[in-house]
Amino acid sequence: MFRLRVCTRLAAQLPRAALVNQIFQREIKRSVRPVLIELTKRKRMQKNPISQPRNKWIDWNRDAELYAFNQRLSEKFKTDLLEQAFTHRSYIIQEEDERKKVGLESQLQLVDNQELIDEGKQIASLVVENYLNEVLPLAPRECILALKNYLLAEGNLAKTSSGIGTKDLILTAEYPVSEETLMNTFYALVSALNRSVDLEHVGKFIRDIVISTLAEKDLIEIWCPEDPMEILNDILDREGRAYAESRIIGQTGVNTLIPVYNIAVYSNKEFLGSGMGDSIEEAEKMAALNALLRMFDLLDSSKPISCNLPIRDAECNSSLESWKRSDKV
Amino acid sequence: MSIVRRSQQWGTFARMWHVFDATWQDPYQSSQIIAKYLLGRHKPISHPMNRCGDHVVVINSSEIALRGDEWQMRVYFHHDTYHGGASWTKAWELHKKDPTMIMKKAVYRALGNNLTRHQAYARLHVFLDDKIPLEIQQNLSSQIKQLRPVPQRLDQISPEELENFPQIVKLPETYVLT
Amino acid sequence: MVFQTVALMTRARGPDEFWRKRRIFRLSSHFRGRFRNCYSMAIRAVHRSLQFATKGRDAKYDIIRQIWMNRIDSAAMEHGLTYKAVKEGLTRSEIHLNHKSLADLAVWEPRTFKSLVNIAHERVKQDGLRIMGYLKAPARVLSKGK
Amino acid sequence: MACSNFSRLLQLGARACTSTIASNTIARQSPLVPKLWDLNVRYYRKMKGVPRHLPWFPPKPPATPDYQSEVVDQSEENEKLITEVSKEINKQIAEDKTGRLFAIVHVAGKQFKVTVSDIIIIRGYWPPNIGDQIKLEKVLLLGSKDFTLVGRPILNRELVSIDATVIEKTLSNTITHFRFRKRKQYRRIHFYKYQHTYVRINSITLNGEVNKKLEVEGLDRVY
Repeated sequence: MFRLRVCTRLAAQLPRAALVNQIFQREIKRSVRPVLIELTKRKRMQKNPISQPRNKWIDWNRDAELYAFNQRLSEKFKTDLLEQAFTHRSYIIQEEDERKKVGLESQLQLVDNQELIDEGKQIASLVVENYLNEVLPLAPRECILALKNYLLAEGNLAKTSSGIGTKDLILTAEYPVSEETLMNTFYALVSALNRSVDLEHVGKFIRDIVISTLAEKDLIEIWCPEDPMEILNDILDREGRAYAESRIIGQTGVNTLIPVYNIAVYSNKEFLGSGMGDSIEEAEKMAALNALLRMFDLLDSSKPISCNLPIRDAECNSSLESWKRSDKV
Repeated sequence: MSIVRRSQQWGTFARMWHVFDATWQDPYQSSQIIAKYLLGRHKPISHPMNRCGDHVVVINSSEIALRGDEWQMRVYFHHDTYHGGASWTKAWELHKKDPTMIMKKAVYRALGNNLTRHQAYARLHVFLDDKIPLEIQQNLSSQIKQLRPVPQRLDQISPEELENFPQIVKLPETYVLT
Repeated sequence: MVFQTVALMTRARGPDEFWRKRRIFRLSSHFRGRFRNCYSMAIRAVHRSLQFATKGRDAKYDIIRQIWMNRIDSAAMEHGLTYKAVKEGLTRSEIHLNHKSLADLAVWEPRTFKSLVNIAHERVKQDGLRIMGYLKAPARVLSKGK
Repeated sequence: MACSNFSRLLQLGARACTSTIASNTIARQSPLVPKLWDLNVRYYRKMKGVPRHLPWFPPKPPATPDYQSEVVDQSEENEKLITEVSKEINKQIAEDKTGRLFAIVHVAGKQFKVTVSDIIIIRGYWPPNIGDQIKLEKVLLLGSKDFTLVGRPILNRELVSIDATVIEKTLSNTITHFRFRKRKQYRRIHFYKYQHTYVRINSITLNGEVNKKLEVEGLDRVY
C-alpha cells in the first residue's frame, strides 16, 4: 500500500523514463533517490519560483470552463453577460498596453464589469436584508444590519466567490487575485444573473449560497447588544411594564477564585430571563441579555434560520429605540 | 466564543460546594458517595479527562459510627522508615487523637489510585464538629443526603415527653426491676 | 570471469532500502530519543505501537460505553433513580433509545431526560420491580400506552 | 449545577411532556409481538442489590403487584389529562411556536441526535448516492423547547418528517490492522478504510396534530 502510494507520488514528479521503471520494476531503483535529492535542492535554490495563473496555461480552454461554470451551478447565465462579469477594468487596460507595445492599433471588443458590480451591490444588499427581515421577524434592525454586514463583508464574500469557482475565470491584471476582486466578481455575477433570468431567481441564488452559511453560526457572536440592562429597561418602559429587577437565584464558591452567580431578572414578579457569571455584575448582564434574546427570539431553542423560504418583500424590522413586543405578537 | 456561550460554560463547569453531615454515618460507606462528588462522577458531563469535581465539606466527623466491633478491630498501619518503626493504631485510638482522621483516610482510599487522587483529595474539607469557618460556610450551596437517618437517642428526649409517652403497663412505683 | 569495464564490476545491490526505511520513519516521527531516528530501534517501537493501536481500537468502545453508562446513571440519580431502573423501565415501555442517545439527552436535553426517567419510574412501579427502591413515583405520569 | 437548576426551574414543562407519552396515536404496540420482558420475569424476581431493610425505613414494596386490592378507575381523568396536554402542543404547532426541534433518528443501525442543518456521518456500506433527497422515517424521539414526543419504539411517520440530503460519499482514514507475535515469525498487516456517507439534515417538521385520530392511516405509501 505504502509502496503503491510512493510509486504514484513519484510518477507525478519524475520524467517519463522513471515512470516506465516504476511499472516494470518491483522496487524503486537506486538512482531515484539521488535524482530526487538533486531536484529538491535545485528547487530550493531557485530564487523566484515561477508560478502562473491557471488560465495562462496552454491547456486552458476558457469557453469550456465558462460552460462548466454554468452547468456546475445549474444556472442560466447568458454567455456574453458571464464573459462581461468576469472581465475587470484592469485587464482591459493591461491588454491594450500590450497591444500598443506590439504595435496593434485596433481596439479590444471587451466590456468591463464595473456597471454590473455597482448594480450587483444594490441587489445583494436588498435581497439579504429582505430575507433576514422575513426569517428573523422579532430581531431588531441593528441585528439585521449587523448580520447583513457580516454576510456581505469582503472576506466572507471572497470566500464564497472562490468557493463557487470564480478564481481562475476572472480576467484581471493582478495575480494572485485579491479578495476585493473576488468580491466584486460575485457582485457582477449577481447582476449578470439578474439580467439573464430575473430578480426572484437571483434572490434564491443569494439565499442558497450566501445566507445559508448563517445556519451554522452563533448569531450572538456576530451581533451582541452593548448594554443589555439599559435596552431591556427601555423596552419594558415602552411596553408599560415595571423595570427589570434582578435577584440572585443561586451562587456557589463565593470566596474562591472561581465563584459562580446565577441571577434572574423579573419584571413585576414575572420571570424574564436568567444568566450565569463569575461576578454579580457579569451575571446580571447575562441575565438581561438572556431576557433580550428571549424577546428577540434569538436563543438556541428558538426557531433556526430556514433557508427554503420564498423570496419576497418583507417589512423592515423596528430598531432598538422603538422595539415593542406588542407590535409583533 | 460569544459571551452567551462563555457564561453557559461557566455555569456548566461550576465548582459546587456540598456539605455532608457525618453524624451516625459509616465513614467507609459514605466515602464512596463523597468520592463520587469529589471526582465529579455525579454530573452527566463527567468524563475521565474532564476535571469537574466539586468541593465537599464534611462536618461532625467526630460523631461517625463504625460498624460492629470495628472500633477495636480496624487497625491503621504506619511506618516511619527506620528499623522497628512500624506502628499499628486501632481505630478508637486514632479517633481519640484526631477525630477527622478516619474520615479523611476513608475518602482517600475511596478516591482510587490514579493521578486525579491528590487534586480531588485537596477538595475535601473535614471538620470535627459543625463549627466551620465563615468563608467556607459562605461558599456552600448544596447538601449531600445522608446514607441513613439519625435515630433519636433516649437521653436526648426531654423528660416531659418521656412522661407523656403512652405506656402499655403502668407499673407501681414499688415494683423493682432486677 | 573477465570484466571489460569498471562499471560491470559493481555488484547488483538490489532495491534501494531507503524507501523501505522511510516508511517506518514516517510512523516513528513523533517518538522520543533514538526511537525516532535509529532504524533498528524505530522498527521495534513502530511494531509495538501498531499492535497497541490495533488493540486500542476495540478497547476504546468499552471505555466509551462505560462513560455513557456513568452519565446516564448520574443524570438519573439527580431524579432519584438508578441506571438499572431507568434502562429497565424504558425497555418495558418499548422505548428503545440506546446508551449513546440516552447519554446525549442526559447532557444536552435535561428536561427530556427527566420525562424519560419519570416514565421509567412509573413503569417500574407498575410492574412492582424491587429495583425501584423506596422512591415515590412522580405524579401525573401515564406510562401505559395503547 | 446548571443542569439541576435548569431542570428544577422548568419542572412544570417537563411534567407536561411526560404525559404526552400516553397518547393513542403516538404509542402503539402490536399485540402479536412478544414483549421483551415476558421471558425474563423469573430472573428479575431473583435480582439482588435491593437496599437493606432497616427498622426505621418504610416497608418494602411488594415484589409482585397486589392483584387483590381495589382498582380505582382513572381512565376518565387520564383522558382529560391527555386531551389537555395535546391541545397545548397542537396550539404551539398551529402557531408555529415550537422553536427548534431535535430528534433521535435510527439510521443504518445507529441512533443519532439531530437538529436542522446538522451533518451526520454514516459508516460502512450504505446505498444512497450523492444528491439523493431522503426521508428519515425511524424517529425514536422528537423534542422541542416545551414538549417531547416519545415513540414506542418509533413515532408515526405521517406525524414527523425529517428530510435529509446525501452531500458526500468518501472513505475514512487508512486504518492499519497489525498482528505480531514475537519469536514466532508471525506478522500480518492489513490496511482498510471504511466508507463514509455524509448526510445533511435539511428540515424537521411536525405535520398535523398530535393525538389526532385518523379514519384511515398508512396511505402515504403502498407496498
